[in-house]
Amino acid sequence: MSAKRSFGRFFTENAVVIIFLLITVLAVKPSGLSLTYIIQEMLTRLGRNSFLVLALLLPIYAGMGLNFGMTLGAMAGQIGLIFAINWNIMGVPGIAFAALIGTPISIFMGWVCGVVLNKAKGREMVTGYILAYFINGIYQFVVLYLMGSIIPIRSPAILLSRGYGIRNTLNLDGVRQSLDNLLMLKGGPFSLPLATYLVIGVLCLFVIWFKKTKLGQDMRAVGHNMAVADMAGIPVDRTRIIAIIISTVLASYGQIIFLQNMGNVATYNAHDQTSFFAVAAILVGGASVKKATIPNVFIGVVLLHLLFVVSPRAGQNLFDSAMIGEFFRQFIGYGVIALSLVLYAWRSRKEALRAREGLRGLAVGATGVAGVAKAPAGGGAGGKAT
Amino acid sequence: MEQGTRLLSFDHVSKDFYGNKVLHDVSFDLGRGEILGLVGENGAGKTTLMRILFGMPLIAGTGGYEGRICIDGEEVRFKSPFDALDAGIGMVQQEFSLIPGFTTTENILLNRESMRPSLMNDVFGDRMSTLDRPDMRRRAQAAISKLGVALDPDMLVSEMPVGHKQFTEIAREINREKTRILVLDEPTAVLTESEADVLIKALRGLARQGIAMIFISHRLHEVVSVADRIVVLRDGMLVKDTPVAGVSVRDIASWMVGREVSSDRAEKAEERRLGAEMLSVEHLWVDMPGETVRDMSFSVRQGEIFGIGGLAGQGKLGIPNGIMGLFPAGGTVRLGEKLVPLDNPRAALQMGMGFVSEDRRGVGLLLDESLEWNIAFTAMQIHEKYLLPLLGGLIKLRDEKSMRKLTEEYVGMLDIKCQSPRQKAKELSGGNQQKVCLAKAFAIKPGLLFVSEPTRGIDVGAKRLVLDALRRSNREYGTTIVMVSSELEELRSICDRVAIVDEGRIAGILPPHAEPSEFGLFMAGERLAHAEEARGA
Amino acid sequence: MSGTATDPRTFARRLIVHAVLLAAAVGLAALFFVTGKGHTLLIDNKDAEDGSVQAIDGVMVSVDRQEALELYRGDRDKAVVKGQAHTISIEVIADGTKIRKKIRLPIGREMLLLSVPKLAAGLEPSVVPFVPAQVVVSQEEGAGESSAFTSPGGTPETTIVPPGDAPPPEAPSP
Amino acid sequence: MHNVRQLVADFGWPRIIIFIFLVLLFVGAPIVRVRIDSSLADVLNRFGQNGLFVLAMVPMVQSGCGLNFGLSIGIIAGLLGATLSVQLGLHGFLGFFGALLFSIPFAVLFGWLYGKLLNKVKGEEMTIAMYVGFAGVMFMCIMWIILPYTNPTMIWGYAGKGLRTTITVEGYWLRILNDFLAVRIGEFFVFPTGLLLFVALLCSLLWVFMKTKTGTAMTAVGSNPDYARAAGISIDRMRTISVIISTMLGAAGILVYEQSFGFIQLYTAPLAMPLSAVAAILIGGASVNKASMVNVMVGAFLFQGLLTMTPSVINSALQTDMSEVLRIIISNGMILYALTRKLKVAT
Repeated sequence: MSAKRSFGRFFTENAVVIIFLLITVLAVKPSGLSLTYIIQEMLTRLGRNSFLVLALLLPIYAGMGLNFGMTLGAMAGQIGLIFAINWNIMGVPGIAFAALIGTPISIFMGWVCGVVLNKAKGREMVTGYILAYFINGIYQFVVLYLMGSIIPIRSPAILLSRGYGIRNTLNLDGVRQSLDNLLMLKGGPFSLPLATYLVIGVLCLFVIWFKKTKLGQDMRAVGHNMAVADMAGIPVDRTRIIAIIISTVLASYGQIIFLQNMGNVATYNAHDQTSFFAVAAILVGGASVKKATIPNVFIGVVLLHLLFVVSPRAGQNLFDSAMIGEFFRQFIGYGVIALSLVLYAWRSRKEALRAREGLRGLAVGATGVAGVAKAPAGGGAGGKAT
Repeated sequence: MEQGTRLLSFDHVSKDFYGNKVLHDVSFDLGRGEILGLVGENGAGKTTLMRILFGMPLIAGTGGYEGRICIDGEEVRFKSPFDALDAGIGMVQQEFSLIPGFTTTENILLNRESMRPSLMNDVFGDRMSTLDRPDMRRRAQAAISKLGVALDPDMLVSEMPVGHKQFTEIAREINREKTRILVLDEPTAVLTESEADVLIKALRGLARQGIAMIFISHRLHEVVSVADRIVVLRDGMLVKDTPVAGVSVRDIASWMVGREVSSDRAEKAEERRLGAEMLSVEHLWVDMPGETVRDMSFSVRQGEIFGIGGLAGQGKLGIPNGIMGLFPAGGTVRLGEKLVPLDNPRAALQMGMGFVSEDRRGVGLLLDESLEWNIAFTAMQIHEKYLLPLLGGLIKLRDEKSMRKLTEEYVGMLDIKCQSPRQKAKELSGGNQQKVCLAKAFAIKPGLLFVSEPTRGIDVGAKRLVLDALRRSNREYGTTIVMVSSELEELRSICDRVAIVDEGRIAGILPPHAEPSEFGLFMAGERLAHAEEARGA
Repeated sequence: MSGTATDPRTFARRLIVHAVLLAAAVGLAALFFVTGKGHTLLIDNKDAEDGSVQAIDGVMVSVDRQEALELYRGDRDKAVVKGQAHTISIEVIADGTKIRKKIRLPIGREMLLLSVPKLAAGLEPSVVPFVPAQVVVSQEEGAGESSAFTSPGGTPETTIVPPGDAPPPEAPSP
Repeated sequence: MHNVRQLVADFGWPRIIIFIFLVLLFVGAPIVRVRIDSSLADVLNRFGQNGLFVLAMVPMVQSGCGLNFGLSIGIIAGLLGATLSVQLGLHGFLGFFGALLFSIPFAVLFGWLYGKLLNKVKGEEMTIAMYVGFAGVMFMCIMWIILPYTNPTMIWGYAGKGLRTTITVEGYWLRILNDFLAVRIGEFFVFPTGLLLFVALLCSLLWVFMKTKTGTAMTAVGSNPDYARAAGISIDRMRTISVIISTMLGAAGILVYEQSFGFIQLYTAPLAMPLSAVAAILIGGASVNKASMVNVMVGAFLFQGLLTMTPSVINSALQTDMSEVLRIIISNGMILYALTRKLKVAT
């Protein structure tokens, strides 16, 4: 009975990971891809995507759910890259330059996002999502109309032929994989972009260290219970804004790392799905709206991208249509997000019920007076003895 | 013990809310290391007094207070609770303000953590300091041992028994170096008796270390056993300030409740012919947060007005809410011969029971809709009234005309002051909103009506009207009424019998003309002793 | 090191730290601007217009450690370089003479013309800014002409940046 | 004065700005030589074309489920009906109403499941609705490929299977409602009588429904779920009904849209539609928990007016196509505004 129950609990708590693992394992074989290829892909994609996913951690600690507003940071990163390309700054300096430009922009964006989300407490996720759309409109306005007309752009190669507005695809030749190639570790058939991994490692260390700071502790407190934190004198709104700002800045760096690996940028679309992929990854890794760890990030990136790599091929081989695999992986991505949100909402209701179980029912009928009171009394006495 | 030196003193403190005087000229002192028991009924002014002490914004926002509060002989006027904390006054509240996912240590030191400055401080500010966990543990341990109880500093609060949560709260307050005065508001409310004993011992220990305490509790025997001195408030006035030695629980109870039996009781000497048993409740439990019903049994006779009283949080409100299916409940409830299915509001309504909720704005009204809707809705949904059948009854449309007629009828009958029946409920005053709730309940013509706190927060005139309407409904239509109220006087003035609820159970049922101290004793949790006394007699 | 924000000395120190950091960020940006600046070096093996030098018959030219370019009389090739200081190695194919020269490129000019004969002969200026007769039109011209680029959906109703409409950033790499 | 300020506060600045902006567009149109009559015809046409999507927001808002970001679920049901109708080769009114008939069972089924799901996640409806909608659309993308449709007008020519991304309804039920009793005035203005009649019909049906016993109960659930529960109403049941109605309206909406637009758009096309509808009803003055028929009418008209007028007027004036960006900013800004208003979150 209890074993069954604990298994059931284990399953509901890890349902997303388990279902995902199952689908992926089933799809590996029909894809016909070699293990070497898959492993190399995973190594590349871990470097490419992990930073973005890590950017989601802090808002989760602060109880703000999945930061769909991270797209704002991605846009800031892209603006940084546009300027780096504009001035033809190449290589690692180019990437660093883009990050330096992106930082103040993303700090501002993060502040805007934090203020807006503070006005929509309890609805952070949907609000963040719509905010990303809204800022996307402004981003398009700036990049498509202001750049080249009001904001000086000196490289005609990145402008549309009408004389203003940035082209819809930018070539990142100058910075392409320069971070990855800075320290490329080769071993057998595999190559490992060590520099990128080091950057990700530093970020992980930062997150671990950050959790030990006073600010990190405050963030946890705010995430657990805003009212109590407020009563204890912790500036709740400010702490939440800081969490979002850090997340946004990290997202802008993450997007730069992502794009330097890709080698080109779809100026008006590259950020559309940033939050989707990052959120899907962290959820697949076993995180929930309220709880996430660094291992969740890496497990998630590997699992999600494993499926992304194999599913189009599997679709091609099984159904004779690559599009099926393509749609399938998107279906899975959205489905995973929906499923884990549903499971989370459902589970927290269950938890609330379980927490109140003790108050229900008169345990032992007639002797009720003492019956209910006894249980906690025993616990209290036991505790006293220790 | 080095008692006697005056630490805190209230000096002629008065307070009114919009002309409604809630504290009259209250003066008393608290000495170093003294434990002062502060007792009084709901609404006696305890909470307001503490709010004044802590400088709650609510007080300043409603015109401040008169009189002075002095610490060490110097007047203080705190602008916010944080100022009070800085001055060394700690508060332990009824609800736990702990974070369940944090450990004991983390909760005790919440926002007062030990820190080691890091390099980043100069860049991003003080909050970049890292936590000094070993030191935090040491400080928490110190607070715990000062309290003299066994608490695991590394245990998560969510995994603690209730008693330990309470200790954690207290440890948090005494962790502040400066804390000299501790206010404990019903600290034993959630504790079992053995836990409460441990707590009381711990408090005495703290007092020996020089910490003064204001101990607020309705459990009078605890007050007697822990306090050095007792201050009794009644209707905002200090009625007694006496050392505890030689004072009995019964004395306190009568000071608390004691007032003359209201004069309008005399005319109630009418002959009451009550019918057979109509509602019988056996072993009812209700899971209503803050008003848990543990185990209740009672019965109500046809045509009776049955009163249920007791202090807030003891479970009296849970009774109607549970029977009407609004909160999870269990046990056996019969209406006449029929079993009432619990957890099913519709069935309860269809069986002819009505309910006027204590939560007027939350449950009682559709604030954004018209009075017509508010009054007719339940009757429409339950009895298919005020509907126009169309296409042979396939479609039933709202009959706005008859809804209006109904509303106008009740507006006249209950003297509801409104501009029109179309006015939105939220635009009415509290008293008129309450009348709308009554009208809603009357509109379904219930055989048994539960009324919960019908006069809470409404002015005197409206109070009288509401009570008269209830009495009239009882006398003229024979409606059986179960009335739940915190106002004992009100219950005694209208009810045929009054039950007093304590800790989720019925402490006793008394006729309305019983001695006030009897009611007081039941409220003070003296049920067991009393019951045994009765059994013995 | 320690101290709280309310302490005036700490406050002053933090003001300085902030100022220094801000300056450092700007300085870094400037540094990257210089060190990361990309230049396109057009390498000429032609007679000088003023007739000062003659083109070399056949020569291998390599910039920094990039692959060597083979230039015959009248040829022109290009190399993309990053930063200002570069080493040019010239090897005359006929006699195997090797020449190593260091050059310094001016900031702010992206297209530069390097004359190999001049460099080999040690004549200055061997590097001059290149002024194209016409703006070089890149291969991508026209891609963004239609307004459809903002919205891959096509029809106006479906163009609220459909989340799934655009292919995911990663190309489905086979 | 005070009253005016109150009115403005109730209505909200964003809406007033949008309204003034639209008026300015109409005023400015003749100056940049855009014909008012053809613009007006355009607006009317698109009003009818999209009106039902906006209408579909009403039941769920009224029952407290919030804005239906998962309207795509209903659209999918409509697409199934449409493709089935074309597959069977139904023409004319039979084709259109056949499609409607086919889509209803799907809509009821999907709506019922979707409603059940939303009942489990009270308080988080909007985020989850959005992702359920996305996932549903992606799932149907796979289905459109593998479902055994055979009508050659619908399937890819070269592969011989799988539905096309856009399928023309020409020859089936193109503009069947638009042209019904259409009145032509002058060269450029056509009044799409049938289209508007159909929309008006469904609007009044919903209006009548909201006046029935069930409709009243539904409104009460949205207004104060605790009150409704105390009055013996099953909150979950009312919410499910509202979701089903919303889904059915979404299905009818896409059919109306298709017959006017001329094409059935499959695959990822439904993804973006809910957002426009959400924006429209908010522009019409609805909030996250209160919406009326007036909000639908005003909102659909203002929003579609904006969509029609900005490209033509702004483009002629500035010689550049800013309408797309403006639309994104306005519609999402409106939703953002509504989401950040203070309101009681139903639990």
